[in-house]
Amino acid sequence: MYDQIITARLYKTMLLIRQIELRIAEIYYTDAIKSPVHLSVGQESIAVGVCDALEKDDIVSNTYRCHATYIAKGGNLFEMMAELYGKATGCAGGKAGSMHLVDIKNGVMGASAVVGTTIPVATGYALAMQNEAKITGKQRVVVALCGDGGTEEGCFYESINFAALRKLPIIFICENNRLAIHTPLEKRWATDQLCERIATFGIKTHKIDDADVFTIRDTMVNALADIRKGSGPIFIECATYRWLEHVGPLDDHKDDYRNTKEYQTWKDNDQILRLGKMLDEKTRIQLEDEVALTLQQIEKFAEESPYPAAEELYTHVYAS
Amino acid sequence: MYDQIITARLYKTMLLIRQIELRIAEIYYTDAIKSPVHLSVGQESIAVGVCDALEKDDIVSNTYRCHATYIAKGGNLFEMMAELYGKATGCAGGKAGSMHLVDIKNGVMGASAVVGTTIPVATGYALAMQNEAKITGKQRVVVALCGDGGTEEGCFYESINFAALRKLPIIFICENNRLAIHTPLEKRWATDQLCERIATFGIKTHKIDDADVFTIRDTMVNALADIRKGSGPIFIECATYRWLEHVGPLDDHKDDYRNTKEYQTWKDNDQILRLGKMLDEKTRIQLEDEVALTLQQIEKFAEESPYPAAEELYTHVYAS
Amino acid sequence: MFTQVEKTPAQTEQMSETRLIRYVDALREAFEEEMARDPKVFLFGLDVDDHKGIQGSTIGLQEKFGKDRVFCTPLSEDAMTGVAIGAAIAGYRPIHVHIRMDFMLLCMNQLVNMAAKSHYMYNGQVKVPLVVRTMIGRSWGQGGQHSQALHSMFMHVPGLKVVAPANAHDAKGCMISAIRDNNPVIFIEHRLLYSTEGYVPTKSYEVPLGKARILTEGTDITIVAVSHMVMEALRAKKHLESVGINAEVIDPITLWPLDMETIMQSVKKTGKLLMVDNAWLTCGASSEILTRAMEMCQEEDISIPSLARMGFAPTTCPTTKPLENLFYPDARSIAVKAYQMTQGKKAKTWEPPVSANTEIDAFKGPF
Amino acid sequence: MFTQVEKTPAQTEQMSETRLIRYVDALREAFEEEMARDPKVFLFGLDVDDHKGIQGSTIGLQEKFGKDRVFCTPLSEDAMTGVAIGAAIAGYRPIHVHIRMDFMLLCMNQLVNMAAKSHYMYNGQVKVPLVVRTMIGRSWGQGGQHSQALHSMFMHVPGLKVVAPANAHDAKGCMISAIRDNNPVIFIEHRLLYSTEGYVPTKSYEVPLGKARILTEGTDITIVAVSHMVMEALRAKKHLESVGINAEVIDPITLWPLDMETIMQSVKKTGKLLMVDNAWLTCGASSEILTRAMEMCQEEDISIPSLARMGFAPTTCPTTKPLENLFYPDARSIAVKAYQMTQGKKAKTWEPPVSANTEIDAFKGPF
Ligand SMILES: Cc1ncc(C[n+]2csc(CCOP(=O)(O)OP(=O)(O)O)c2C)c(N)n1
Ligand SMILES: Cc1ncc(C[n+]2csc(CCOP(=O)(O)OP(=O)(O)O)c2C)c(N)n1
Ligand SMILES: [Mg+2]
Ligand SMILES: [Mg+2]
Repeated sequence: MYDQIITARLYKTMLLIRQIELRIAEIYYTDAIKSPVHLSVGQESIAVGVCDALEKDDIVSNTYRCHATYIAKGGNLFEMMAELYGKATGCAGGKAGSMHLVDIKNGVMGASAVVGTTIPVATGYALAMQNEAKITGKQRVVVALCGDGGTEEGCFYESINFAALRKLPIIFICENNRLAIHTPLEKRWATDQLCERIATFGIKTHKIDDADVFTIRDTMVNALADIRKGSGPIFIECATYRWLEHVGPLDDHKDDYRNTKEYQTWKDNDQILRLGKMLDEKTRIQLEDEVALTLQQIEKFAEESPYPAAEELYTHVYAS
Repeated sequence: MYDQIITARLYKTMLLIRQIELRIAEIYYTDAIKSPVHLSVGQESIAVGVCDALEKDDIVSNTYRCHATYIAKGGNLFEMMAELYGKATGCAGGKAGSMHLVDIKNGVMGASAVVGTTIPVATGYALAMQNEAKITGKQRVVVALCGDGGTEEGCFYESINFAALRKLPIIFICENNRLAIHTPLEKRWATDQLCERIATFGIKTHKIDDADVFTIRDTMVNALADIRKGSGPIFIECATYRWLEHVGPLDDHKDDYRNTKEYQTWKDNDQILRLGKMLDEKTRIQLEDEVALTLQQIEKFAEESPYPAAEELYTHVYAS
Repeated sequence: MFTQVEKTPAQTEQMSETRLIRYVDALREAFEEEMARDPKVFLFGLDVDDHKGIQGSTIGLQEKFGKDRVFCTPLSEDAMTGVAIGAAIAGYRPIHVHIRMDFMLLCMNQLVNMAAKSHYMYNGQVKVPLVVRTMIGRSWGQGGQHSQALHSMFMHVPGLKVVAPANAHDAKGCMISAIRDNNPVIFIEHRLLYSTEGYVPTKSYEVPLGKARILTEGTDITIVAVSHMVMEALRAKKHLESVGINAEVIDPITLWPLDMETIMQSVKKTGKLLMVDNAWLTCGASSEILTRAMEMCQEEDISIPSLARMGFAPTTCPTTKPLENLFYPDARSIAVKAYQMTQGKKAKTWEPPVSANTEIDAFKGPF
Repeated sequence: MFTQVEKTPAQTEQMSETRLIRYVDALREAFEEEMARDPKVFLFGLDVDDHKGIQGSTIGLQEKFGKDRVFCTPLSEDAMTGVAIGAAIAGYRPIHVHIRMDFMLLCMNQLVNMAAKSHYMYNGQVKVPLVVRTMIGRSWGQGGQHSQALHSMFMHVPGLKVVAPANAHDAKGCMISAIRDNNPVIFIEHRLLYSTEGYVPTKSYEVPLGKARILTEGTDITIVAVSHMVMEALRAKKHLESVGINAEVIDPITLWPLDMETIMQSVKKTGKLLMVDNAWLTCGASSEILTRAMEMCQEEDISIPSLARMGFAPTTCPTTKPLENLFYPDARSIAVKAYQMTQGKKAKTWEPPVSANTEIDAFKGPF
């Protein structure tokens, strides 16, 4: 069983993600955030289970649904919120928006709005780390996250083959919510044997069906230990469920393209609720207060920050 | 055991391919053929085993190494030779050359010089045939050939998934000569479990290790029967060996990037030699004479044909 | 909603009755009519059969034509484009959809190496009657990877046709022409045009590919505008009217093949050509049109008119609104440029009034 | 072998000693020197470590720098480009090789959506110091899919640099600059240039990106030529000399950013600009250079010079020699065009003598 310290930490980070995203959903109607937002509400345990096991100088690469992992990896929250507001103080000065959160200092290497395309880039980062480790003696690890849809892109297989061939220090994680926008898995995958397939590349795979944050974290801890010893890549498929619409702030279960019973099952399995119950009330309330305070602070920061000046349009087209 | 008629037919077609290609190699130094030639010498049994099982209105799609399949599928030989010579009477009026032989009437849908790229195109052709069969009641089949290198391109997996998902009437064939130009499989594939991997898409697979032309043909006959009944795609991996250099007319074993012992093993296993021995001498000699005569005729035709007129440069840029 | 034109050229030109409908519905009608007419036409791509139906442009089609003719695909742009090409070679007429033009970068190989070349390379033995629908995104933080307009890349390649209709009438008529065309046609839509309304004939009609349209006649300057920039150019014309300048606005509609004749006739009259592209400038449609204008003048030995161009800023598109606004030409910046061109460099500066709320500000998704 | 220049500008410009070496060897030297200098530089791609070593340009490098820094890959252009980008973001300096420019169509997404945009989109937080080597094929039936020159597609996209050196000196110097540059650089080589020789300094040197080179001075017409067309333009200059016409030949070397200043200085002197691209014309480098020339003249209120362009025929490249020959501009057709531009339309026709055997006819592979 996990000790209270870890449980509290996981709880707090999941809650932080949940609350930040629900707040985003809440203020979205004000048009303060002029950006398509792809919320991870309901999927937090993956980001948190994965990132909690990482060190600060390990790296995650993200899809456009990147708030959760950015937060879990320790991305700067003030800069995140300001970025959503399109402010000069944002992590990308307002140029990137919700779909491309980045914080290199804290190991968030960025995110792409084009499905699948960060997978090879993350693989290349892992290649660099493999070489770097030969000099530093320390094997940093890359985590490449993608959705179930992302695994349908050719570059996914190309990256998997290359990573296995060169035994790269990378963990591929598929957040399988069985949806690509509104299209269910059954209309996109010939079979459900993704892990079996990846195993044929000589890659160790794990399939986690219940989104249990402790299982995810444990799997990561073991995977990281193996990889740091040179095992080569590892693949983890995590089942999960997206509570809200694909993009935007709303619950769209009324749209009737998915099963509300499944929704209820996943809600009952909510890892935030679960861990909340595992904590003593005082700790829980304290964490909730901390989260609430952070929320206020980052929102205030975002609101009060200035928009970028006109000349910023022309900066950073080319690196000097 | 195969009867003499089929054996004779397979022998003749393999010999025809071998002799045409060796003749191409022979005359190459004259510069009559101003085109990169990728010869299939040594690999003939795949093209012939595969195509002999097909009907005329079935379709094959090829790589740039396309002479063998073009011939085996019944492509017009005069137009082939004229195409290599760059003549107006060529199958593409001299515009396509050796790497893009085409003969739609005889079910050769073309070939690409960009590795892997015909695989999805063939898949789309199969989609059309699946729909067509709903009207005609006759299920034509597409055969998509590629090399081992071709399976490394992302579009290979994308096509496999889609074909399996929609149960398309297509046979994917990997001609595995374990080389991409000079690079051995070991430097490109993480593991050798291609068939196992394809099987995870719910596709029936066959691995044929000895290039036995009868085995290949039998496998095809069964596969075709299944597909015509709606089984969905089938995958066949055929081991083989390229006797000559990747591109050009020469034997390059002196270049020392591959194993001469392996070469000898494959030469000993030559299916043309083998089938020749299975035929009575009279039949064999008669077939050889027929092949020799064809060779003379097509070469003469190619030589005597005119080059395309200058205005041909501008024809067929757009279809009317 | 934002109605594009008061008196659409469509209305006068077509003999049949018209109705005011949205761009997106005009497209849907084209699919429905052509699929009913020709059983070889089918439509596929990500999301075409979900309840949102590509902003509504494909809604109801699967119900009507079945799952063989209207279906979604896995996320595999490269192979799916090949699939479309293969089906086209086999005699079908696929319409393949990309909800963002940016995603076409994943299937450039199939489009350029296969679709564009098959007919020529096989010396006419093969045809590729394919329509690739693709949408340019803009506004509400679409950002660098959801806002690109890459038509010049396709114009560059012999064998492809490129069309970018800017109103409901042309959307429907061009789509019908594109479906009937025996070549691969890159059909460029714009997210901000979808809800704009225009007069569309009730009867089926083709808008011929390769023919530009003079949207409003004028005598002082020719403004050629592409895709959504047509709306900005028409608004700019209004601004210019208020200072007595009479602009002729031309929509090339088809970007390749280009109808330079219509453009040059206008330029000969006005002596000035301002090309407003909805794309980056370098090696863009704007450089091509200006170069051809110059070449045609040299050919005919007439003096070269005043030529200028506008388009995206030479940067990646930023998400934040204040910078995004600067990234695009707009009615005011177009009007000012046209004003300078007609009044000469020494004319006093002029600031057109701030435009009313447009479809750009109104847009908040869905994406 | 075909030596490109008798007196290379390289020779006079550089202080150090020079030797006559082949283009391909000049490239190899650049890799060797830069890899020795900077441990972050590595080189990878299909076939880089086989016994032919990308026509010799990578031979010996794996032996010298090991398998971590020089290695081949699976046939996965899309992902391998992503891998290069990722390694670059991580602080390495990858050189990725494609033996045909046509294959870059497989990785347009990574180059345009990722490499070109990362620095901007992340507001400077990320850099992508990446060199993508790519080779234009020509002759001996390469055909439609092995002969494309797609530089304009890359010039179109902000964030990429594009360079296409045409001689050994510039090949080495530009490669060194490209490796040291902190941006993604598309480095365009040409198969027919590999065996041409030029004078190359013994000491390391950079040829700055973004600077054009006047190859031969002249007074009557400015000919700007790209990549292999530089050789044709230099041969055309000889033809023109025989009829008393003195052409100034300029190699832009870097196609983006473009050095229009050098070009315009020449055009102001000669009053005539003939742009000979090694590519299709539509939306090409030729339209961009002509448009900019025109814009700069308008800007400075000087009359617009005579402007013209040549390039690939607007077709797919056919394989058969007689048609392939017509597909490309050559020394004679360039000379004739320049002659017409200088002598006026009414000048009597002139047929330059048939050229001697060139590197084009000599080429028979290896491919
Ligand atoms: C290459 C590409 N194709 C299509 C899209 C449009 N699109 C955006 S998100 C999405 C669904 C992706 O599903 P998945 O990878 O499972 O991620 P999820 O949204 O479920 O987290 C699609 C199709 C895109 N952004 N990029
Ligand atoms: C997309 C692409 N990448 C690289 C090449 C260069 N190339 C030509 S043939 C070849 C090897 C292909 O190997 P394989 O698919 O096994 O076919 P084989 O030549 O063995 O028949 C390569 C890499 C190419 N033509 N296309
Ligand atoms: Mg999903
Ligand atoms: Mg092979």
